Amino acid sequence: MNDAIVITQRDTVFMKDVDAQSSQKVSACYQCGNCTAGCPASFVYDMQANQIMRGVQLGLKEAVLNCRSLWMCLSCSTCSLRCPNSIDVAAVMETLRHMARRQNRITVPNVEKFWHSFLDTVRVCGRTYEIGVMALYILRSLRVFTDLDLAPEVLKKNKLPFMPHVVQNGGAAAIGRIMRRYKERAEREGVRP
Amino acid sequence: MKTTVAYYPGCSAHGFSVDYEKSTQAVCGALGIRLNDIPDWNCCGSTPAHAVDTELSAALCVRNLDNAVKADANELLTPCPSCLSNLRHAAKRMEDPRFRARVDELLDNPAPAVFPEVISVMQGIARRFDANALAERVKKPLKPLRLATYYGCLMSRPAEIMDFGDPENPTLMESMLTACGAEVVDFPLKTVCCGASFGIPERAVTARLSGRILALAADMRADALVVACPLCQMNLDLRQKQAEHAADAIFAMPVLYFTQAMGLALGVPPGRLGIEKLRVNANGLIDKIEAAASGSTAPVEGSRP
Amino acid sequence: MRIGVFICHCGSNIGGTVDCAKVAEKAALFPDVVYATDPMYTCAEPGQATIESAIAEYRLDGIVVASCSPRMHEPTFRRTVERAGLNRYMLEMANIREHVSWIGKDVESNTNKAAELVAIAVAKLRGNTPLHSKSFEVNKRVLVIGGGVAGIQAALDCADGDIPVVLVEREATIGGKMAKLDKTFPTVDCSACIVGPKMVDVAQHPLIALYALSEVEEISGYVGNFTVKIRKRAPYVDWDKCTGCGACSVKCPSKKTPDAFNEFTGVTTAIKVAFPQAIPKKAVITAAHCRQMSRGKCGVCAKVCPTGAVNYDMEDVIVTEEVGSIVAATGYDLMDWTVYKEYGAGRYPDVITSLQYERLLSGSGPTCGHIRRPSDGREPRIIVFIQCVGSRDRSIGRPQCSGFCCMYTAKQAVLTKDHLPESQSYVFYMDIRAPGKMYDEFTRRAVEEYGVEYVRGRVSCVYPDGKGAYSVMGVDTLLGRPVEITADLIVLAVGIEGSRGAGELAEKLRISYDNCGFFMESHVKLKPVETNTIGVFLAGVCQGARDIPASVAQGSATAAKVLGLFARDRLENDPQIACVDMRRCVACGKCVRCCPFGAIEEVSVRDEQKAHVIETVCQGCGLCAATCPQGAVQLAHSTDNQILAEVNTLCRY
Amino acid sequence: MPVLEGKELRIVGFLCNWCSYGGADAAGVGRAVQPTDLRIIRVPCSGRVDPIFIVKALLNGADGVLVSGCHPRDCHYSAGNFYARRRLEVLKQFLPVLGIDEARFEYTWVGASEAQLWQHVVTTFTNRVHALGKAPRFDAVEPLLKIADMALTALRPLGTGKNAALPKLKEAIKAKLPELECVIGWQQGYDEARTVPLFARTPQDVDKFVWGPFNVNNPAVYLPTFRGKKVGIVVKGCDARSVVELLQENLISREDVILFAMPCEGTLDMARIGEKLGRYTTVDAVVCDEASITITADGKEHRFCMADFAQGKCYGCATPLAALSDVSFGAPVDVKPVSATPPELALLDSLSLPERMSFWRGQMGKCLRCYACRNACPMCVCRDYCVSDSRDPHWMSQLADEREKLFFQTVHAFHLAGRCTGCGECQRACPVGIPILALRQQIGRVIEQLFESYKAGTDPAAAPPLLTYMPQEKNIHERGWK
Repeated sequence: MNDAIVITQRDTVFMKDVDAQSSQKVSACYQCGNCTAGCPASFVYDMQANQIMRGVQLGLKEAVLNCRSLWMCLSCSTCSLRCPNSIDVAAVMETLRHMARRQNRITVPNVEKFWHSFLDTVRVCGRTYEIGVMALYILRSLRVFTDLDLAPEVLKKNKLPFMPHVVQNGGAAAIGRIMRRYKERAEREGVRP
Repeated sequence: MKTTVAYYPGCSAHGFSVDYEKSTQAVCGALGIRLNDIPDWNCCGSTPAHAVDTELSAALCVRNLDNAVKADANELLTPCPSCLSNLRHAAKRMEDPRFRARVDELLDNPAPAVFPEVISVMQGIARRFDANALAERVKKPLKPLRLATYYGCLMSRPAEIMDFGDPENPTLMESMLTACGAEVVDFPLKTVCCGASFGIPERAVTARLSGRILALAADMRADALVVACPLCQMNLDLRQKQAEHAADAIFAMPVLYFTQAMGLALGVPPGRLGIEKLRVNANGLIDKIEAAASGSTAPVEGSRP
Repeated sequence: MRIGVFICHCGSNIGGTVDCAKVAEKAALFPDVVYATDPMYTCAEPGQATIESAIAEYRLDGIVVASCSPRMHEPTFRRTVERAGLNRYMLEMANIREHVSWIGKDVESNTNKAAELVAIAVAKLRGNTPLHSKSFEVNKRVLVIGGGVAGIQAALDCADGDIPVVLVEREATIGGKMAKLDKTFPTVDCSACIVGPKMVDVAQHPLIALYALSEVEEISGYVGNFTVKIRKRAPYVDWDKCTGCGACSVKCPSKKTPDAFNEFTGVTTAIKVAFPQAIPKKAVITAAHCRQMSRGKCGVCAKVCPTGAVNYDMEDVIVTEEVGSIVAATGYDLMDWTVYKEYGAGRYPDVITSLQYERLLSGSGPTCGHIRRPSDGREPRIIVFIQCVGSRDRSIGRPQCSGFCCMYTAKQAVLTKDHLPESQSYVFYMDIRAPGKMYDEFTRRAVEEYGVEYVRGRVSCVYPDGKGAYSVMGVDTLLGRPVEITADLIVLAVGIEGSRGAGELAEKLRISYDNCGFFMESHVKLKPVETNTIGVFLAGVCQGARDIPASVAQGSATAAKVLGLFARDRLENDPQIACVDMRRCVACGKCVRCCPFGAIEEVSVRDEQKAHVIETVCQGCGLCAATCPQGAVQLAHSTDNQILAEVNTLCRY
Repeated sequence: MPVLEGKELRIVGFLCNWCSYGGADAAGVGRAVQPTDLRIIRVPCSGRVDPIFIVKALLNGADGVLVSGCHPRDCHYSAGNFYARRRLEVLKQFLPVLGIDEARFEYTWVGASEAQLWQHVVTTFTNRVHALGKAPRFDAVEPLLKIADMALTALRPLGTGKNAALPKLKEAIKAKLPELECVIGWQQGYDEARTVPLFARTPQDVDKFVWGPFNVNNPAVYLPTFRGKKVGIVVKGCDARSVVELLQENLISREDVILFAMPCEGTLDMARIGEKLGRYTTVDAVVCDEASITITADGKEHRFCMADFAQGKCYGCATPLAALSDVSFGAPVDVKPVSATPPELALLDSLSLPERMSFWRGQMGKCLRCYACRNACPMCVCRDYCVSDSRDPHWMSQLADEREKLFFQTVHAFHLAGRCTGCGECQRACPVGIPILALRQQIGRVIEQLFESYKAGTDPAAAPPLLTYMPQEKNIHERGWK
């Protein structure tokens, strides 16, 4: 037997959920592939944008939510811009990524680690602070050699201040509160913050 | 209504793109546009925040908008397209009452009903100085330079949010640089993504995408790429070596902020524009401009290092 | 009145969501209803027989049929009641299919709604009276608007049927788009060689009056008696004198005039004959580019013309023609393809439309049939065809398929291989739509014999690669990978829309058109060449995308309609028209002032001025009835009382 | 017929046969699911839809009415929808004065190919009507009796016309009399405080002419009955506007009428004066000074200052002397017109929609259906063939209920749309003092706003706005349904 997908056993709620959360109508996709054709990141995708759309149409929830592509999307919106059916494909991708995160499906952990490193810096300082992001990211990802080749250049050009610029007047604390409320709410609602 | 401007520099202004910030301040100073920072501004959340959660992203942005409102601003300028995109998206999404309620839950105090209009510094300058007005202020025309403009993917998209002209072919920067005397090439990849924030986690993506842009600029015999985005600039300039490595080619393509190019034309000393902070040396460009301005003919060959 | 009500099940179309028996049961209780039943298919023979026998058996003098839209079967049932001896206008219909059963599934609501619609039909019918038509003379001449292949066919067929034809063509020559094509699919015949003889037939037919370079300015009147004003635009050449010798064009110094006939792929002279096979073969001056007319000095053509035909002071002329019927065959234009910024449409010289490519392929085109790139005149080696540019694209409001692009692209790819054996063509497509005779076989030949590479997917963008070629960023969805082609020439299969000005013409013809400028037929299935304005017919692409054989067939079909209409010497009017109650009329003239048809006149009756409706001119719109305060003008079968009865049936306190 | 309780509301649609009915058919063919409330009445053209059909439906229990026709420029009859657009827009803006929410009525354009648009229109409109809920029943509202505040300031000083050139007028009339059938004006009625119409045919008759603030009637009302005969008429400024409107409508011809224009200083509101005098009093004497009138009735003196007791219309009057005349006895008074809301209308403006309905319920309770309003109206030219008492067409029953009475008033107002000069004779003639002029004023206001400040009866050559159209209306904005 081949490993045919039994499409009668698909998740029929999935497309409705995606439609509702992204405010798009995925059934309008007729598979012209324009999203894939214009996608700058397609070469690192394991499932092309149009295939993801098809997956959503067929209710292939597992395949779609576990794919690497969701995490590699650059959010450049080229797909949305050129979709002949006016589907905001980037919004669908973002929705799927949010869904995947909420269900703890982190297929490309480094990307998420980078985001968290970034947001952690913001949480503490109120603003980003590149050395901090890098340090946290290296700690999280254990990718010590990330951009090490750039270090001499950057330091030479004095582009990276070593001291974080903390937002004055209690702004940093305000951001901390926003992040805390977000985290608490996410935990309350049972989704991955 | 009187326009009261607030300025949102964005975090990178104090980090990687300190040269963008310097040149923006210098150009706006030269044009008499006062940039008052939003008091106590914070990070807009950039890509990571909206990649994680749109409500969180909006909350971070709305706090800035709120502070701008408290400072009586009705126009908000920002140099960074990513910040611009986030702030505009947040303002748009807040029109949905359900979304607004969810965001208000995260904030210290509820968001104001009306937000100031957020536009890019580029639009801010263009609104005050049309091409003729700019041309009148040019001291050192960029005549000898052949420039390729690059907007990146965020500035003009999505069109209904960004309102930055044709999403496929924005032309604002071209008109400004033309006013500054430069020869501007019709650069087809002006809105194609450079790899964005993937420089750190997935550098191969960025190297390849940036490489394509740099290669075409070189093929079109551009003297420099002119950009409006700190992240794009970093990918195209700081990471140009990585791109060259991936493409197995040498581009040696200076990547200027449009404010740096304009600053040169307006006669701002290069030192005040942070030109020295560029990874790919742009001194050759300055020499050409100076030579043209002083009347002598610049060397045609070898202008690019 | 004794009314019979027939509630049609229409199989399960109505019966599925309307309890027809219950509706009939309720209807039986409505005032004056003496008989109600629910046949399965009322329009079918047994159904009609039910009506006929019920009329006899129950001595009915009015019938209500609740079924599909009256726009569908009102004529059918009118004939039915007439056969049974009633006046054909003693019929009313309730639309319980399109307006009830097909738009909702709630049986309770539908049944109630159907019953109410029947109730208002009964209420209206109670105000009906037998009506009788008036007959009027038919002017047996036909106007054909548009001289493309569909219009030519319609004109020739009408003229061959002894009907004088007025053929109006906007361009300087007839032939339409077909005259611009190099070859036709699937036989790869020379297009000009097959349409050319037909054009000559038009020129030579004694019953066809051809107005080229002319447009319809104004249309008034009605079936049988239209009055048409035609603007003959000034060609600045006296066509009675012009022999089409071309001497003017040879000497014209203004050689940079954009060449519209060649789809702007080349330049031409300010005075010229559109193309060698043009009909009429007469010269025309493009005023904007003529040195004499724009700058006041030159006059070369006037000097060299052997017959002295050139006349720079010529002005447009309006001529009036009286006809009894009109055929619209205005064809199409390409949509504004420059909206495709991602393809650099209109920005990159080597990204061209399929119609421009057709001119490059054509021996009479600007390159004499040699395929050369517009940018540098080089022969392209890699040619990319992109399908569905402006078709099936909802994001720009063009959801429809343009119908023939798949086929002409295959043809163009085949011809490309013929012209340039070393070349390679790629076709980006979404689906290949080839449902005609020998069509699919033709596309297969393109692939198998001519090596055309079909890539399934759309193209995201095209940009110059800086080295003189173009990068085409596409996708092969069958592979699931993006693909990139470095191409020399890109041909866009640009979608079509109703020709420029179609909307304005539709308004003059009082017919509907859709948002792409295509005219609306009377019924999409059953009346594809008729329109809602009686006496106006549609031929060719002006109604929607179709290829040459279908356009020709439709041209002939309209001719059959015209000949059928003209088979009678007199036509009968629709008697559902306005009528003035002389007693009530105070001759204030409000109705006279409003009537769009000039169908009301003031007459003197016993020394008093009164309004009077000219029965054969009135079209029955009822504007006068809504205007007259004293209710002196009433529209038969839409009287105030009938509409009030309908309102009162629905709205009871 | 009853609606399905709790499920549907009563929504009536008038659809033109060619475009919108076809669009609804196309929606059906496309199985475009729609709410089931709408009941479609097929009409040949949206131009056939007399706005009064819609009022009829709304007053008789419809919760919503939708009219749909061909897109402008796309009419099967070329121009029907252009007229419909003007008339229906006037109706839409008129409805609130009756206390009916204008959102309950909509008109739109849907083409025969626009199935989706039709589905959208039906769904949106039905949802809108459901959001508004069941329409309030006119019979169920509590009557509300309120009186407009008539404390007004006149645009010019009002007076008694004591020094008017009455002898000169008589001379002029006598000079013209031989060529005229008669000259219409005023003479003293049964006492000095009342005037009645005078149809002067002889020089002796002419001597009976009176001039003063008691000349309240509008003599233009008699002109159409003399159609075809040459007559003279003495006019106040307001009367002349009625004459002009009659000329505009071709109901009289200019060569058949000689206008004698007298400068009016204001006329008295006899209803309020009657209240002061009391019922069944006998007027003994009337004495005028320049600004007031002193009436002695049953031995008691009453002084009425013109500034306080003029007719409502006189306060806002900017044309005391006829603009159009053949013989004029005064110089035009320079009064700057001010667009002030008349008091009757201002009262209604101040009420909420439910209150307005209550207001009319209360007022119509007083109506006797005597038709004095109609008979006094100079623009009511149907005479014996008024739709109020005809069976063919049978617009209204003789049932004496408030709804039917209000319906008559609405019909009257609509028959006057774009024609009413605001002379106020209807209201003045009303024996029970119903402020019915407000309905005409509302239409007048709407028409002024929509059609370039159009005022009926000012230009004999102007086309009445509802009898013409512009392909692109400046002030009517098509409602976007897309």
